[in-house]
Amino acid sequence: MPDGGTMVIEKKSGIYLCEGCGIADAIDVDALEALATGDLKTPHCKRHAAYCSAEGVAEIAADVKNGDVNQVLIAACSPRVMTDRFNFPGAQIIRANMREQVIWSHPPGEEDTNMLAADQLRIAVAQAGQFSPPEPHAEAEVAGALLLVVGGGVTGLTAALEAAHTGAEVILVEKTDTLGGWTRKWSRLLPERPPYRDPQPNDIADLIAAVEGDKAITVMTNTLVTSTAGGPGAFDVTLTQNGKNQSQSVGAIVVATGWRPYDPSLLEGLGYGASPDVVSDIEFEEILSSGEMKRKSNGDALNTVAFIISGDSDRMPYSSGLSDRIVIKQALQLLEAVPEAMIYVMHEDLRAHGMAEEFYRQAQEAGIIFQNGVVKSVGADLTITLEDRLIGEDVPMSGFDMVVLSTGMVPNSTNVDLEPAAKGADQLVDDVNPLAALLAAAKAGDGEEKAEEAPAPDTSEEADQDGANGEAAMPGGPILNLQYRQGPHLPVLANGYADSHFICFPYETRRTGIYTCGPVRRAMSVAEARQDAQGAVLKAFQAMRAADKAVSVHPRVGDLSYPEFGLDICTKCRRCTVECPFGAIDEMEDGYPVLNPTRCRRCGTCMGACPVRTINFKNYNISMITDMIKAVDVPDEFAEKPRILVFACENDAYPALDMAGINRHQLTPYVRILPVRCLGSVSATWVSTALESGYDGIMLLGCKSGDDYQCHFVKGSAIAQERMESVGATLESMMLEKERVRTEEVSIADSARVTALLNDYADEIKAIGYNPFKGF
Amino acid sequence: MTAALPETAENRYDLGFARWVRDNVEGGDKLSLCMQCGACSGSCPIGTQMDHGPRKIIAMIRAGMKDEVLSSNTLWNCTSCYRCTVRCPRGIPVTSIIQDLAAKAVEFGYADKKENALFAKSFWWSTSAFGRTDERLVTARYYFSLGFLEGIRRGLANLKIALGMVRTGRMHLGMPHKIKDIKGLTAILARAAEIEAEEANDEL
Amino acid sequence: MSSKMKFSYYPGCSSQGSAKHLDESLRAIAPKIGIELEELDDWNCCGASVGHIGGGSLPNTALTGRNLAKAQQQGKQDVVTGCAACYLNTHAGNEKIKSDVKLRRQVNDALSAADLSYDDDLQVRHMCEVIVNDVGMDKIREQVTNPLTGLKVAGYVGCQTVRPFSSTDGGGNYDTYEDPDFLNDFTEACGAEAVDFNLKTSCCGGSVAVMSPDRTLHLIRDILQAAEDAEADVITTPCPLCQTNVEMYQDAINKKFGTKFNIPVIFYSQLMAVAFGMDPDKDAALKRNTIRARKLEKLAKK
Amino acid sequence: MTDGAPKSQTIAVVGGGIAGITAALEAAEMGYDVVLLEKGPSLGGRVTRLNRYFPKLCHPTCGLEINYQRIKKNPRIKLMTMSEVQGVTGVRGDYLLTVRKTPRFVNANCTACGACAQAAETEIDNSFNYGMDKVKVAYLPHEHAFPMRYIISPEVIGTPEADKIKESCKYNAVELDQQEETFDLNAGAIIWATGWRPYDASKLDVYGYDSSPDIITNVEMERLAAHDGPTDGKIIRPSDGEPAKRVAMIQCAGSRDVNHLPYCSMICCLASLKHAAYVREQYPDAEVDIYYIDIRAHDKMSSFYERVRNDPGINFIKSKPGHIVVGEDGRPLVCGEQIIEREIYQRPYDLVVLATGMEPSRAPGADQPVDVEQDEHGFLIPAVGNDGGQFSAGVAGGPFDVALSTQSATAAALKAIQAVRAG
Repeated sequence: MPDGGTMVIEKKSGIYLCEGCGIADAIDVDALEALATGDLKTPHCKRHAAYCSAEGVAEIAADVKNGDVNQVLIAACSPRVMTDRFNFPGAQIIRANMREQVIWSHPPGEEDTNMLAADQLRIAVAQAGQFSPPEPHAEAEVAGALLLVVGGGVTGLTAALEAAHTGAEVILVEKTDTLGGWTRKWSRLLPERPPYRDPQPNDIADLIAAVEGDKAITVMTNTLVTSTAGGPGAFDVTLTQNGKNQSQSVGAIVVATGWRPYDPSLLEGLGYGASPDVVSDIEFEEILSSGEMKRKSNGDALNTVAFIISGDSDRMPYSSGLSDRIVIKQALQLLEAVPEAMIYVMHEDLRAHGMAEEFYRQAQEAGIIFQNGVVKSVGADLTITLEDRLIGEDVPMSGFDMVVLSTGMVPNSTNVDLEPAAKGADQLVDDVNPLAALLAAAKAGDGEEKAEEAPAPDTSEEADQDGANGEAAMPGGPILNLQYRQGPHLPVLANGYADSHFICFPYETRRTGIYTCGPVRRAMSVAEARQDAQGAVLKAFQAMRAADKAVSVHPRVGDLSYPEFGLDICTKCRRCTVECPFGAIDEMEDGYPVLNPTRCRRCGTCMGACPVRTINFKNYNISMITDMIKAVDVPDEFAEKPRILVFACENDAYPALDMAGINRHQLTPYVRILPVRCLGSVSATWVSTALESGYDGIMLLGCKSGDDYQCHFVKGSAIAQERMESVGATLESMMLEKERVRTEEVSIADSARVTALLNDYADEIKAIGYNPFKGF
Repeated sequence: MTAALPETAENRYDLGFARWVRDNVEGGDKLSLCMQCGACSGSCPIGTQMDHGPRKIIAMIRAGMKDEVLSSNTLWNCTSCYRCTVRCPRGIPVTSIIQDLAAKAVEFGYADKKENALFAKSFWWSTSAFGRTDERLVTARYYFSLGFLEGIRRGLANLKIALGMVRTGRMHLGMPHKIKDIKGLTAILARAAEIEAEEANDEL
Repeated sequence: MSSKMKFSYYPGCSSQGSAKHLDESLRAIAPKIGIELEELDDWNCCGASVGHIGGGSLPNTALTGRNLAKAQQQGKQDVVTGCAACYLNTHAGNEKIKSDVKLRRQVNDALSAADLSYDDDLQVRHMCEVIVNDVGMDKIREQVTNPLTGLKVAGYVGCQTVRPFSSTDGGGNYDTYEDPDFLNDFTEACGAEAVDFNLKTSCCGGSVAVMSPDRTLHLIRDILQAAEDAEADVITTPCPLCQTNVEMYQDAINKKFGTKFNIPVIFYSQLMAVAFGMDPDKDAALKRNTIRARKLEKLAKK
Repeated sequence: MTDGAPKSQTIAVVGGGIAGITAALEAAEMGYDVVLLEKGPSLGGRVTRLNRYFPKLCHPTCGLEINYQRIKKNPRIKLMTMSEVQGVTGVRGDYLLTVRKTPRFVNANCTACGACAQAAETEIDNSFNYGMDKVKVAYLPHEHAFPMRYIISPEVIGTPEADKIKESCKYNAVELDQQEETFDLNAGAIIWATGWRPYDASKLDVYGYDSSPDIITNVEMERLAAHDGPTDGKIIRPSDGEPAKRVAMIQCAGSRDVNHLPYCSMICCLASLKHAAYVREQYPDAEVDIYYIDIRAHDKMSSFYERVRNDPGINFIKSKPGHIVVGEDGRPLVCGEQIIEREIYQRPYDLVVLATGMEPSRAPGADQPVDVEQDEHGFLIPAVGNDGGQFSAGVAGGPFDVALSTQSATAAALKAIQAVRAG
C-alpha cells in the first residue's frame, strides 16, 4: 500500500550518508556532513558503513519511529535498488544517487567528484523541501464492480462470463438481435488443443447459453453505446436499445466489437462475381454448414476445388495470417465430406505459424496439395492462371468445380453501420500511429487510387499529412462515442487495430479503463480471442479497483499523486487538454480544464504543457524541480567548470545511466542529472530557470518517438522535442546558441552510448563557451 | 505393370497426372506433404546436372506436367545416395519417388534410349539369367547396348581399370557365377511379373 | 562375450568380384570379434539400385523375398551383410514385406513358384552396425595386437551404409546419418589416427559413376582432395561401390583435373585384420587393392 | 468449480521470465498474494537475453524495468530465486508445492558493490551470453539483473579462492556454507510459466554449427548485437573479429522438420528480419540473405516485413539450404537450391545465423521432476486441466512471441484468481 495520506504539519528531515560500496573511499563524506549540517541546515545527519545492512536500516527506522524524522534523505545507491530495505512507513523517502551516478562513473578523490556529490545532496534537500506526500483525489463515485462489455460475439461472451465468474455484474451489449457474432457461422473451429490437427466442434451455443443463464449478466441486444463520459470506476454511458436511451454507470468497459470480412470483390482479377462458383471463404463456410457439397452454378458435386490465399498486400491489406488456417480447416472439412476430392491450395507465404504447422501438415498428409505461386487470374470458366515461381512459368490450371477466395478480417474499430462522427474522426488515427509511415511507404504508388476508392474520407489536414490516409479514412462512427476532448474514437494503430503497446503490455490502453480484446485488437482465432477476453477482463477489474482506491493504473501502478490545477491563473490555453495522451482532461463549457482523475496516468504531460505553471503534483511539481535546478552550485566561468543539466526519463535514460555506472563507464563531471516521470512533463520554464541559473547546456534524454515510439506515456518524447524546438527559437532570439538545449533519444540499453553522448556534449558546450548569463 | 497413364489432355497441366502419381508411384501418396523448401535439390550431389531436380519435379507433378516429368533427365541422374530422403523435413521418400518414376518412364516408353535404362536392362539380364550380378558382363553388355562403337570406346577408356581389376583378382573371368537353383529363381521372377501385370489389368 | 553371435551371412555379388577383399577380410576378422558367419545358402542378387527399373517393382522385391526365404530356412538369426547396397535393398525390402500385408502375399505367391515362402520376422543388419552395437569398441581394442600407430586414416562412410531407412522409417542404429563417428572409432580402436575428414557421407556417384563417369568424377575428386588436405595415408570405407569408385577413378581424375592423387582406399575390415596381427595377404587381402596401401603393409606383421 | 472456499488464496507462479513476471504482477495488482519461483539467480528469462523486440526494435529491458518497479512496489509478490518446483500435490484451491532451493552463496546483504568479482580469479563460461565470453566465478548475472545481487558459482566452493572471495566482502554477504534446501509451500492455484530453450543447433548436423565459430544461432546473434554482449554489440565474425558484412540467415533450422521440431516456432521469421535490420544498421554496405520456406509475418507483423523487404541490402531467398560447409578460405559456404531461379548455389558468408526454434523447457528428455499434463512436444495445454487450478502462461503452452506470451499470462492470472477467490 502506498504511504498514508495524512497531512504533514512539520517536515523533519534526516540525512543519512552511506559510506558503503566504496563511497567513503571515493568522496569526502566529512565534507558532505559539513554541508548537510551547515549550508543545508539539516542538523540531523548521520553516517553508516552500510545503511542497507540490518543495523543501518534499524538506525533509520528507529529515528522514524521516535518521530525524529519524517523525511528520510538517503545518500547511497541508486533509487532503483534497495527499495525494499529503504522503506519506512510513515516517512517520505528521498534518495541521492551517490553510487551508480557518482562514484561508479567518476574518478575517486577528485575535486570534481566531490563537487558532484555535494550537488547530489543539495538536489535531494531541495527536492525534500517541495515534497509533500500525495493524497488521494476526492472520492469519485464508484459504480461498484459493474462491467460493460461491448460486442456479443465469442470475445464479448467470454469476457462477460469470465467477469461474472470473477465476481462482477455485467452488461453485455450487442448491436444486432443475436448473440454469437461471426463465430455462430463457423461450421467448425480451428483446433485449439493438442494434437492441433483436426477442426473442432463449434461450442458457441453452449457459451451463449451459459451467458444467458448467468444471473450476473444482463444481455442487451439491438443496443448501441451512444455516449460514454466519466471515467474508470464511474463511466457514464448511454445505451440505446431500439431507439430508447438508458443511462448507466459502469466501472470499466471491455470492447469486443470483433471483425468483419474483407470485401471479396476488392480481390481484383480473382473472378469474384464472374462465376457463381467463385465464392469467398465466408460463403464456402455456408456450404460446409449446409452439408451440400455442390457447385452453385449447376448443382454438380464438388470434386476438384481450389482455394486461393491472396498474399498480395495490394489486393488485401488484411491478409491476417488467420486466413491461411481457415483455408486449411475448410479444405480438411471438404475432404472429409468428399474423400475423393482433389483439393488445391494456391498460396504465397503459407502462414501456418506455431502449432498451426501441425494443422497444415495434417492437411498435406490428407492429400491436399499446396501449390506455391501468385494467382494472376481466375477466369469465368474457373481456369486459374498461377504464376508458379517454383516451376518458373505461368501455369493455367483448369478442371476446377469451385474456387474459394480467402478473405481477411477487418477490425471493427468503428461501427460501419453509423455515419462518421461530425467531429473528432481525424483523431481516429492517433498522431503516434507507429506504423503509419511504414504503410504509407509500402503503399507508395497506388495511394491515390486507394484514396479514390475509399469511402468519403474525412480529409482533415492532419490526416493527409500523416500519410496514412488510406487507413485513416475508415468508414463508420464511433463505437463508444467518447465524450472526451480527444475525440469520440478509440485510438488505433495501423490497419485500424485498436491497440497500444502490444508487445510488453498488451492491455496498456490509451483510454484508461477501456480495454479492447479479440479481433478488434489483432486478427485472431476463436481460441486466441477467448484468451484475450480473459486478459482484458482482468485489466478491467484492476481499473475498477484502482479507481476505488484512487490510485493510478499501469505503468505508475498504485500512484496516489495526481495533477492539481490552479484554475485561478489558468489562461484556458488548452495545451493540457490537447496534449494529454490519455484523454484524461476535458474542457468545461467555460474553457477551463477539468481532470477526470481516474482516467489520469500521472505522467505529468499536462504539467509540462502548462505555460503558467499551475498544474502540479504533491510530490512532483514545478517548484520542486525548479528548486532542484537552482540547488546546484554553479561555478563561475573562471572556474572553467561548465554545468550541464540533464532531464532523464526515469524509465529508460535514468536506468541506462545507472547501468553506465555499473559498467564503470566514466562520465563527464559537468553534468547534473534529474530524473523526470516522462519527458512530456518537462516544463519549458525549467529550461529558462536553468539558463538563468548559469547552466551552460541542457539535455533532455527521452525515449524513441515516432513510428516505433517506446514511450509508455505514448508521446512524451515527441512532445518534448516539439517544445524544445520552440525553446530553441527563443534562444536564438536572445542571441544564445540553440545547441545549449538539446533533446536526445536514448534507450534503456544505451548505457555505453549515453555516456558518450553526454561526454561529447560537454566537449561541444566547452567549445561554444560559457553561458553569458552565468553569474547574473 | 502399372495402371495406364492418363490420357494427355490438350492442356499440359493436367491434374489427372498428379492423381495418377499419387496412386501409382512408390511414395507418390506423400507428394502432397512437400512444402517446396528445396532441401532435396540443394542436397543432391549432382543436382547441377539435372534439368529440374527433385523439388521441381514434385512441383511439376502437382501441376500435372506428365510429359516433362517422365522425360526429365532428373530421373536418370539419381545416385541413390538418399541424402534428399534423410534430409526432407517432411519425411518424403524422395529417392523412391524419383527411382520409381524412372521405372515408370521406362515402362511407358519415355526412356528407351536413356543410359540408365540400358544399364538397368543389362543389370537385370545378368540378375535374372544367373541370379547374380556379374560386374564384367553387365558392364560389357551395357557398353555395347550404347552402340557398337560406343561400346568399344568405353571399353578402351576403362581398359586400365579393367586390367587393374584382373591383376588384383577382382574381375571374374570365365563363366559367370550362377546360383544353384536358377530354375526356381526364374519361376519366381516370372510369377512376380505376372502378378504385377494382373494387378495393373485389374485396375483398368 | 563368451559365446559367439551367429548370423546368416549375405556376401552379395560384389564379394565375387570387385569387393572380394571385403568378403575375405570380413570372414577373417569375424571369429576374432566373436561373430560366426554362416553363409546364406544359394543367395541371389539383391537388385541393387536399378533392379526395379530393369525388372519391375515386384520381381525386384521378389529377389529380396527369395533371400529372406532362404535365410528363414537357416534359422532365426539375423541376416548380416557387408555390402551397403545389399543392406539397403534387403533391409528396406524386408521392412516393406513385413509391414505390407498385400505385398507379403504377392511375394509369397511368387516364391511359391519355387516352393519357398517367407513368413518370419527376420532382422537384416549391416556388419558395421553389428560391430558398433553388438561387438563394441572394447572387443576390437582387445583384439589389437598390432596397433597401427602413425597411420592417418580418413573414414569415408559413404551414403547407403547409414541410410537403411530410405523408404521405411526404422532401422540403422547409428548416432547420425549425416555425421557418423563409427569409422573413426574403428580407426582409433585399431591404434591409427582418424583425421578430420568432413566429406564422410558425401556421395561418390554410386552407380551413375559406373554408367557415366564424366558426370560424377568431380565428386570423387572432392573426396580425394579432402582426404589429401587432411593428410590421410589411406581412406577407409565400408562400401564396395565407394571403394571401387574412389580407387579406380584416380587415374581418370588426375587426367581430367590435373591432380596427382594416389591414395589407397581400403575396407575397415582390412584395417582391422592388420591391426589384429593377421596375415596381410590371406586375411587382410591387401594385395587386392589396385593402389597398394604401402604404409599399412609396412605396419603389417609378416 | 469446487465446493467451498479455497484453502489457500496464494497463487504460485513457476518461472520468472516475461510470462511469469506478467502473470505474477497482474494477479498481485488485483490484491492476491503471489509466490514467484525462479530457477535461476535473476528474473527476465529468455527476453533479458534478447537485444531488441520485433517489430518495434525496442529493448526488452524497457518493459522489464517497468515490471521490476512494479514488483518493488508490490508487497504481495514474494520472489524466490534459485528455486525450482520439485513436486506438486493437492487440488484446486489447496496445492502443496515442494520447492528445492539451490545455494547462491550470496545472501541478501549483497550491495552489488562488485568486490567479490574483483577478488575472484577463475573465469567460467558466461551463460548469459551463451558461453560466448567469460565471467568470474563471482558475478552479477548481467547489468540489468533483478534482484541486483551477485552469485558465486559452485565450482569455486571449497577452494582457497572461495575464502578470498568471502574475505573481500565487507557486508557479510558471502555464505560459503549454504546448502541446498527443500521446503513446502501452499497455493490455491499454480501458473506454469516455465518457458523455453533454443533447439540444440548441434543436432542439425548438416548446418555445421560445430564446425565453424562463424556459424551461430539466432539467440547468439541477439547477444552479438547487444551492447552488453560479448562484443559490446558489434556484429563481427567470431573467428577473427572482422565485421560481418555478408550474413546469411537460415530459417527453419530445426523447426518445421519432422526430423527435429515438427511445429513452427513462430518467432524465428520475425527474429531474422530483426537480425537483418541489426546488421544493416551497423554496416550500411552489408548484405544479408534470408533463406526461407515461408516468411510467416503473422498478425500485425506484415508491415515490418514490408519494411525489411524494401531494404535493398536484404535479399529474400526462397530455399532451405541443403547443408553448410566450411569453404577453402575458412568461411562458411551455404549450399542449396535457389527455388525461384532453380539455381544450385554455394555462397560464402562472413557469418551464418541459424534460426533455431523454440523447444519447451519441458521437452521430452528434459529433467522434469513434476508431472504436468503436456503434449508430445512438452508444451502444456492452455489450461492445464480445465477444472483444476493449474494454468500455463507463455511459451510453456506453445511457441509464442512476447506479445502472445504476455497476453496468455494475463489470461492465466485471471483464471488463477478465479481458482483462489473466496465465494
